[in-house]
Amino acid sequence: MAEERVLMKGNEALAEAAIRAGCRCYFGYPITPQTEIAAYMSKRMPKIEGGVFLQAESEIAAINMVYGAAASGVRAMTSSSSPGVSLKSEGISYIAGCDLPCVIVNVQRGGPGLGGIQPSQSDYYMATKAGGHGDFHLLVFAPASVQDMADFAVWAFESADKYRMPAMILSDGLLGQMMEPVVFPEISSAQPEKPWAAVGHNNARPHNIINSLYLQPDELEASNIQRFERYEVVKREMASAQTYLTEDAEIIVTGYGATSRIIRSAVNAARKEGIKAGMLRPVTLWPFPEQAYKDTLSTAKVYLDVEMSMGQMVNDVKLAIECKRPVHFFGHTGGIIPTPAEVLAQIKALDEKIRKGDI
Amino acid sequence: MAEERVLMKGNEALAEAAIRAGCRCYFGYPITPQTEIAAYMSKRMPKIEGGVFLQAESEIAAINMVYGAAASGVRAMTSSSSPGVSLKSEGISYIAGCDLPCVIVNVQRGGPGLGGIQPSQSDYYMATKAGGHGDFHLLVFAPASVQDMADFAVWAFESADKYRMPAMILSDGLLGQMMEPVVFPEISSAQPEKPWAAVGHNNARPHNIINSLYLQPDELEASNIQRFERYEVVKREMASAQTYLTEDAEIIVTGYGATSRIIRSAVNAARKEGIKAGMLRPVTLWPFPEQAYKDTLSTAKVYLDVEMSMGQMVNDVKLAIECKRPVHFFGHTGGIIPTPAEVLAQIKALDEKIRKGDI
Amino acid sequence: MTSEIQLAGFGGQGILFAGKVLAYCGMLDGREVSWLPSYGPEMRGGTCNCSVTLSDEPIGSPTVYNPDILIVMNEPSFVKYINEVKPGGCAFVNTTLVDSVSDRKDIDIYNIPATAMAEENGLTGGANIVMIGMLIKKTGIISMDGIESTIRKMVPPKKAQLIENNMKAIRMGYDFE
Amino acid sequence: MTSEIQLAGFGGQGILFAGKVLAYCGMLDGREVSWLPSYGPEMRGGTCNCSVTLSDEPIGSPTVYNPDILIVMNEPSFVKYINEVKPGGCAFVNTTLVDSVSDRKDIDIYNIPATAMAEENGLTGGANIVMIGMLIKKTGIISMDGIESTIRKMVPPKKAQLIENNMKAIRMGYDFE
Amino acid sequence: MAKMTVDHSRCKGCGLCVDVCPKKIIVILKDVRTAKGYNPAECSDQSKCIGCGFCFEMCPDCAIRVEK
Amino acid sequence: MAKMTVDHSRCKGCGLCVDVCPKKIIVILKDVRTAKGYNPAECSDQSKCIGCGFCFEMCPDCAIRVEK
Amino acid sequence: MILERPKSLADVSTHFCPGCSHGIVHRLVSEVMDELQIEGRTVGICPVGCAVTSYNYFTCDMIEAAHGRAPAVATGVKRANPDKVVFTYQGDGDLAAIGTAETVHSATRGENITVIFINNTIYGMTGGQMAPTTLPGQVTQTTPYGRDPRYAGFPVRICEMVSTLSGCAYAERVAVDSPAHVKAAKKAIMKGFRNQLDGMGFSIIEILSTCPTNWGMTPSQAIERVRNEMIPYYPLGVYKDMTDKGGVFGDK
Amino acid sequence: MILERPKSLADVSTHFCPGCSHGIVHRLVSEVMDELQIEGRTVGICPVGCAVTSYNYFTCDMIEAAHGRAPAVATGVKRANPDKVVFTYQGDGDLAAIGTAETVHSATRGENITVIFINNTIYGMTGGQMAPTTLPGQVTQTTPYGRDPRYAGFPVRICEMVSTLSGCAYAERVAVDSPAHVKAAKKAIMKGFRNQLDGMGFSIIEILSTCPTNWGMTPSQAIERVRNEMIPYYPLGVYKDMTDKGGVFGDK
Ligand SMILES: Cc1ncc(C[n+]2csc(CCOP(=O)(O)OP(=O)(O)O)c2C)c(N)n1
Ligand SMILES: Cc1ncc(C[n+]2csc(CCOP(=O)(O)OP(=O)(O)O)c2C)c(N)n1
Ligand code: SF4
Ligand code: SF4
Ligand code: SF4
Ligand code: SF4
Ligand code: SF4
Ligand code: SF4
Ligand SMILES: [Mg+2]
Ligand SMILES: [Mg+2]
Repeated sequence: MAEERVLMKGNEALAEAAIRAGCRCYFGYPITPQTEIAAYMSKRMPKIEGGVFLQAESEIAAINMVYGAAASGVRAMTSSSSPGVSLKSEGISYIAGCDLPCVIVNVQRGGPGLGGIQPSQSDYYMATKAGGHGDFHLLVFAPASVQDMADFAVWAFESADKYRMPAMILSDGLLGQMMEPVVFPEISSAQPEKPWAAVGHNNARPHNIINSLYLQPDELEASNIQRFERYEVVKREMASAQTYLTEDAEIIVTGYGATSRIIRSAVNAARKEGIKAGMLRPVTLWPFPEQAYKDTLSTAKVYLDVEMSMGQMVNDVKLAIECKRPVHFFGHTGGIIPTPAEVLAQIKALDEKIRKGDI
Repeated sequence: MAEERVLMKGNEALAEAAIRAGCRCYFGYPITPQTEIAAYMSKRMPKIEGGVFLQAESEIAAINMVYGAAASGVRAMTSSSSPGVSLKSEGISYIAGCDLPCVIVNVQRGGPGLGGIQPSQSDYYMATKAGGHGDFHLLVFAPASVQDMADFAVWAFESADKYRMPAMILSDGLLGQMMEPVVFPEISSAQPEKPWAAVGHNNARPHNIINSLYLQPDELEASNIQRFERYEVVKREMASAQTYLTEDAEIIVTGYGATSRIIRSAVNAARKEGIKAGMLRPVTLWPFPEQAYKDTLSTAKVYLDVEMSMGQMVNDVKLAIECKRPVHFFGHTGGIIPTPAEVLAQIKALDEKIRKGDI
Repeated sequence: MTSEIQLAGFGGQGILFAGKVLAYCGMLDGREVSWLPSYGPEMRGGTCNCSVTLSDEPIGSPTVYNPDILIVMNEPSFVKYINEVKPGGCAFVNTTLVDSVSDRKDIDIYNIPATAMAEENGLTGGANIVMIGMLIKKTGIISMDGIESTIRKMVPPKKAQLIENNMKAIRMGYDFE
Repeated sequence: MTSEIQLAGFGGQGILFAGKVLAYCGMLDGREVSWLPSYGPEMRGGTCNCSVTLSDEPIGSPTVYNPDILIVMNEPSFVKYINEVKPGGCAFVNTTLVDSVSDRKDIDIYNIPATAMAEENGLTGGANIVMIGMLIKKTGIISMDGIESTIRKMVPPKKAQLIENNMKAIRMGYDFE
Repeated sequence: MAKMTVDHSRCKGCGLCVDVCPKKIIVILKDVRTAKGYNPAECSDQSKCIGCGFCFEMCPDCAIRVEK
Repeated sequence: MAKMTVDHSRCKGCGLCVDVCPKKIIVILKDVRTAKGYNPAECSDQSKCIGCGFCFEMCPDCAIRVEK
Repeated sequence: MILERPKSLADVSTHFCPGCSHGIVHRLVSEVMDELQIEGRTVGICPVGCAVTSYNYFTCDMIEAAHGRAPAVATGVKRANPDKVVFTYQGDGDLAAIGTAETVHSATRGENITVIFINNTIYGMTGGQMAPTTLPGQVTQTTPYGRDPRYAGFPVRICEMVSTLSGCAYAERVAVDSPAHVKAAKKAIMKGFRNQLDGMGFSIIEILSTCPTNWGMTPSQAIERVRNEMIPYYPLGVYKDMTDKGGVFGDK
Repeated sequence: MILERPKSLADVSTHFCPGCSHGIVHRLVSEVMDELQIEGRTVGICPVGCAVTSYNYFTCDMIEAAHGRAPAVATGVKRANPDKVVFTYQGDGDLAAIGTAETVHSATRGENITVIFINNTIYGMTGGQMAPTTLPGQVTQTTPYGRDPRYAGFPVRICEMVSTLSGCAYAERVAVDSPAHVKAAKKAIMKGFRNQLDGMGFSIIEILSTCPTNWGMTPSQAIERVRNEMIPYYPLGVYKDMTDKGGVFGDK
């Protein structure tokens, strides 16, 4: 079958790809700028064998419906934007504590509080450090194009099942709202068996229990340790980054998601001016691609981290390179998207410093 | 007035001190191991002029009641434990986004999910990095004794008002449940005026608006930048740490809250064996007392971070010392409290390495 | 080659649709394209704009700051964007709803009373497409053939009348002056 | 000097209260004290224990792992804790509800049928305090004077009968054997 | 004598006043465009206005003033 | 002939069976202590049991078996 | 007699769409504040929804609440300041979906506040998704084939539901589809505020409203829909009135 | 005839306090599963509350839900697996406080599930705080002077409230204070499960229960309290029954 390019919004491409990846239950609650995902699902799911679309009464209900569907072994998804994702924290912690696979989409908008509805990347901490109370992690994928929105939906479902972890797609209003041509991936992989699912034992096996309660501290600790051992495997197998012109780069500009597009434009412009700039874009935010950062140390003199936030990923960059080089930060918040020109100016200033020997 | 020592649970001491600090509204929802706070408030508040105790229908309602009371200029507090604090995330983000002062207590228990009800420190990330969506911070205080529970309640209210920030007291089940003698602090400071409060303008001023919505990105960004400028002041003025035998310490053992008590016992034991160990206890977790860590670099060869978690503060320790020394981690989760003996064993192993020149 | 296009006007004038037509057409031409709308709360009455980029290489930032081509359909948008156009670029102005004029000499300004033309020809709401027609004529960044197949793909076949109307609007703009 | 005390028994036997009496008494003596209960969901029937430390210096870990003094009021707690007592320490055992015996020679074991004694004397639920009485006699870590003022402070004056009963229980334990 | 006036800076031309006027004296001015781009309403014949206030009650933008 | 038996390993001595037995033949054994520390119930006179099952219905621990 | 803008309605233009009922209700609430002379001691709580920026329109002190939490925020304000007048202004998504628990519990607590509830059978602000009150068969962005109760559930009737709660002093459903109904709506709102001044307990006024934009209708058509489709499903009237019994605490 | 443990009740001892009604209701639910032969295709949802570890007692597949969210979790399971039987088992804090929105909305959606609701007027597991259903005057840890509705609100009557919702097929309030009432409770539970098998919509059985521990009563006294104080405030009976109308969707 010839691959067909279709022009779609990121939100819609993600929804369509999720369905192709075998997502059979979508539970959500409207919030800008991700509502197209729900709208798309409401059109498509009723036409699909076993497909469920349900607009929940709240984000909390939605995540707990996902919990139920995932506990019964079905590929399930919810999506929201920043304030709505805050509300899901408890549910996310439960899902992680029960080792359930599912996909949670955060199409980020400006915060804190009600904030605004324009693109933002200020939920990095919430996604990578504290999706809720307790020790746990989410798989966090950061798409940078409409094509990624589609591809990562599939990737997220597959990895979630593989590692029995909730996966988050950390997008933003820019990627959700923009249209680009997208080619839908061929879905090859069959879904894995889920013998642990609570879906009725048919008198054929002992009853399954989905639970995160361990009143005995040693049992709770054991479950945490087991989970973190699994995380070590995930770190080895999943950490992913994209590099662009980094081979000889003195200035590594780093940023994820939509921001990486702006960085790429700026790096191109810098190269035109003879500045050795390169881009390092983390594709998975958890696990954070530390090795990819370390690999750039051989040429890098300085790092520039660009985010649509007050600076959240910047500490992970420092840790990845073990504070061996200065890491500068440049960001915008509130829905203002950094321009390639602004980033270029930052790069030039750093280049100047390098030339002057100040770095 | 002679200072009187009274024997109280940490939870109760905190509640009593909050009342003395002028807390007039308490809104909460029961959850172990912090319910004594609510129980205490339910007894005392009705006896106090203007005192309000209300058991809310949920943690979400409780934090939003606090939001309302704080918006109207009253000192208000809520308390909960880990899962309940997850549910408050959205509300906390709103309170931060509106620059409202209030106090939020998290008497941490084991997670993730329903987890367990024994002491834990696995909400460090949630407290210090992502109390909710968006860019913001909470003042985070880490008591280590029943006396601290009382003192920090006062400190939290006063600093919250001073900086117009929500303050969190990050405690745990051990501190909440244990009894120790406590001397209640003299409350001197009058409460500051709150001309911004929404409490009726009496036709005497333009109407006040408490709000975190800014549909224009530049306005939202301006409000964020303003807030982060304030945060810089807070960092300078508030960062606080306690050191114990660090002057000549080669091994700095660091940990906050209840864990610091265990560390102190272990450090004492280590000193008895001639090992140059010292303790660095961050008292404020945000702002993180980076300078206190830097100050130890002159003697320190290695750091040992001890937490009742899988390791959350450890990265802040690395960043504080700019990765200039190895930072080891030792932790327990799920309600298991590290013993002084275990910590001592870790210290001895590090000392051994130092002696052997491996560090 | 990369063309950065900005479209702007009132909500309800079909700004987003016009942008989508351009992007779709570019895609069918095998090019890289991106389309980025302004978005806001639902309430009516505000302005609306949309960035479209057509390029032969991967597109970085999808936001258009300094368009090669500007399409403005109302007064506020004209005021806001006319000075952002790249020197050497061009602007298409819906003179029915734009009163101001620009004294920029470094860009080509094409005036067309698109709203009036559409209304007079029973194509209410078709002014956006009229302007696309003129853009095709003046810039050639997309072709008449391309636009026809685009519209046939974008509009469901059962709405044949709509296809006809759109093509009529295109031709009106193409043939203007 | 530091005394680490562990108290254990069934929920409902007053373990936490007995621990609180010790801590309170230590505090009135001007010492550093800490009291740490086991806690769990409300449901009845489980075991219950409590760590109390009395010290002349600041108390680090409030959890008692190897007590100097153990008070055990039921069989499961005896089995669980008897071997944790520090060599040279002592254990007070409520023999009404403990059948096992220990062969440890490195600690002093004091047996007392506290539950039976309390019940026989119309002090149902007072076995915990009976055991405190014996502890005072055998260890002297708190004084009879101290305990009396402690109980007078802890029990509200209007419950005079309760004060009396508690003191009676203390003396019963103190005078045992 | 009653008098009904429309503040054009507020009127959004929704027409609800037109619908409810018992005297059918309110019209939408097709040729006028307000700053916000709407065609505003106006009383076409003040002399017929009975000051019933129906238009005022229904106006979502409080653009109408009725004197009686 | 009806027969009521109590599984002492489950009985928590709540006494609800005692209250509802129409024949008043269930007693709490004050001298017996179960492994969990409770005084269990027992039928003091099987011959009077009419197998009504009231005790069974009320037992929160499903410790009772009634045969009829 | 002069009919004109009330003083408590700020002298600014609203962002509401042409013909949207929010504007009418804003005027009514402002008139009531004027007539009761309470603007200076009133605190209003905005929802998240099209009325989110009502803080720009009401001239009393205002607080913007998180989505659905307005009654909890109002509770916080009122408990801390029992002498102040506190009202919430909420849409059907806000009050009857995400805020259900806050609505039910402020009602059952007999919280002495006034709730203005705009039922327009849709999520206006986010572009027309199904609301809890969306009518069966109604097409919305998330019920593209019409709301089928079998999958999307039945509409919630809020007045009927909260009337079962002991703390609810007053629940009335009104509409703003005609001058007469608008006047009745004002009377109900007035009563809701008076109840609060008299310490009666929780008062809620549900107002059947239009959303021409997301209904895809002209303002006139939207008014017709309120009359012909909404009122039959959501009968107007007083669902509960404890005011002559002295309110829910029965001692006034 | 032999009366003995049902098969679907695991052969383990519960952690419930002596005399706690949770145990009785566990038996009833298990008997119903046995009699309908549905254990193998049933998924039960535990609450957070004293029944949190019910997953150890019911032998069907079980899921432990977050506090109050059991109906949402049940919805997820049921929508994904419409052929399975799904029930929730919830306390009054869980269902009527924090879970209010989930309760109301699963009911109004006509979610085809069965809800077992233990009303014991208290938060049992956390040590006896006020529940939404705590009676006026009742002393609890957080109403130390007795619940005063003026400050702590009025009790919520759940059956009365959810009966107003169109998706609610069946709501009955029962008690387990006497053998006769226990039998009636079982009949109600049976009907609640049968309704689900018949696709009737949302069924809820509210069971007036004891918590001797936190009421500070002996088991016998607690039973008396159910009879003398709770039943008068929470009248027993069927509050809604749509089963002869073919359920809430009216086509069965
Ligand atoms: C927690 C959260 N969830 C969702 C949203 C997105 N949101 C904004 S307004 C709205 C619904 C508004 O509908 P309604 O309450 O009916 O008010 P209307 O706009 O119709 O007046 C939603 C879901 C949000 N801002 N916050
Ligand atoms: C989010 C959250 N809030 C609070 C709690 C603490 N909690 C555990 S059980 C419970 C109440 C239980 O009461 P109820 O639902 O009436 O059940 P019962 O124990 O009486 O059977 C609460 C508040 C929790 N675990 N999670
Ligand atoms: S006051 Fe009455 S008659 Fe006069 S214009 Fe208005 S609606 Fe018409
Ligand atoms: S009702 Fe008001 S806004 Fe609408 S047309 Fe009339 S005057 Fe204008
Ligand atoms: S079956 Fe009836 S008569 Fe027999 S013991 Fe039980 S209650 Fe008594
Ligand atoms: S009812 Fe059951 S648990 Fe209670 S005493 Fe009787 S047999 Fe024992
Ligand atoms: S979207 Fe609907 S509810 Fe919102 S302002 Fe417009 S018409 Fe009113
Ligand atoms: S605390 Fe109450 S509800 Fe919980 S098991 Fe004990 S008696 Fe039952
Ligand atoms: Mg609405
Ligand atoms: Mg309960």
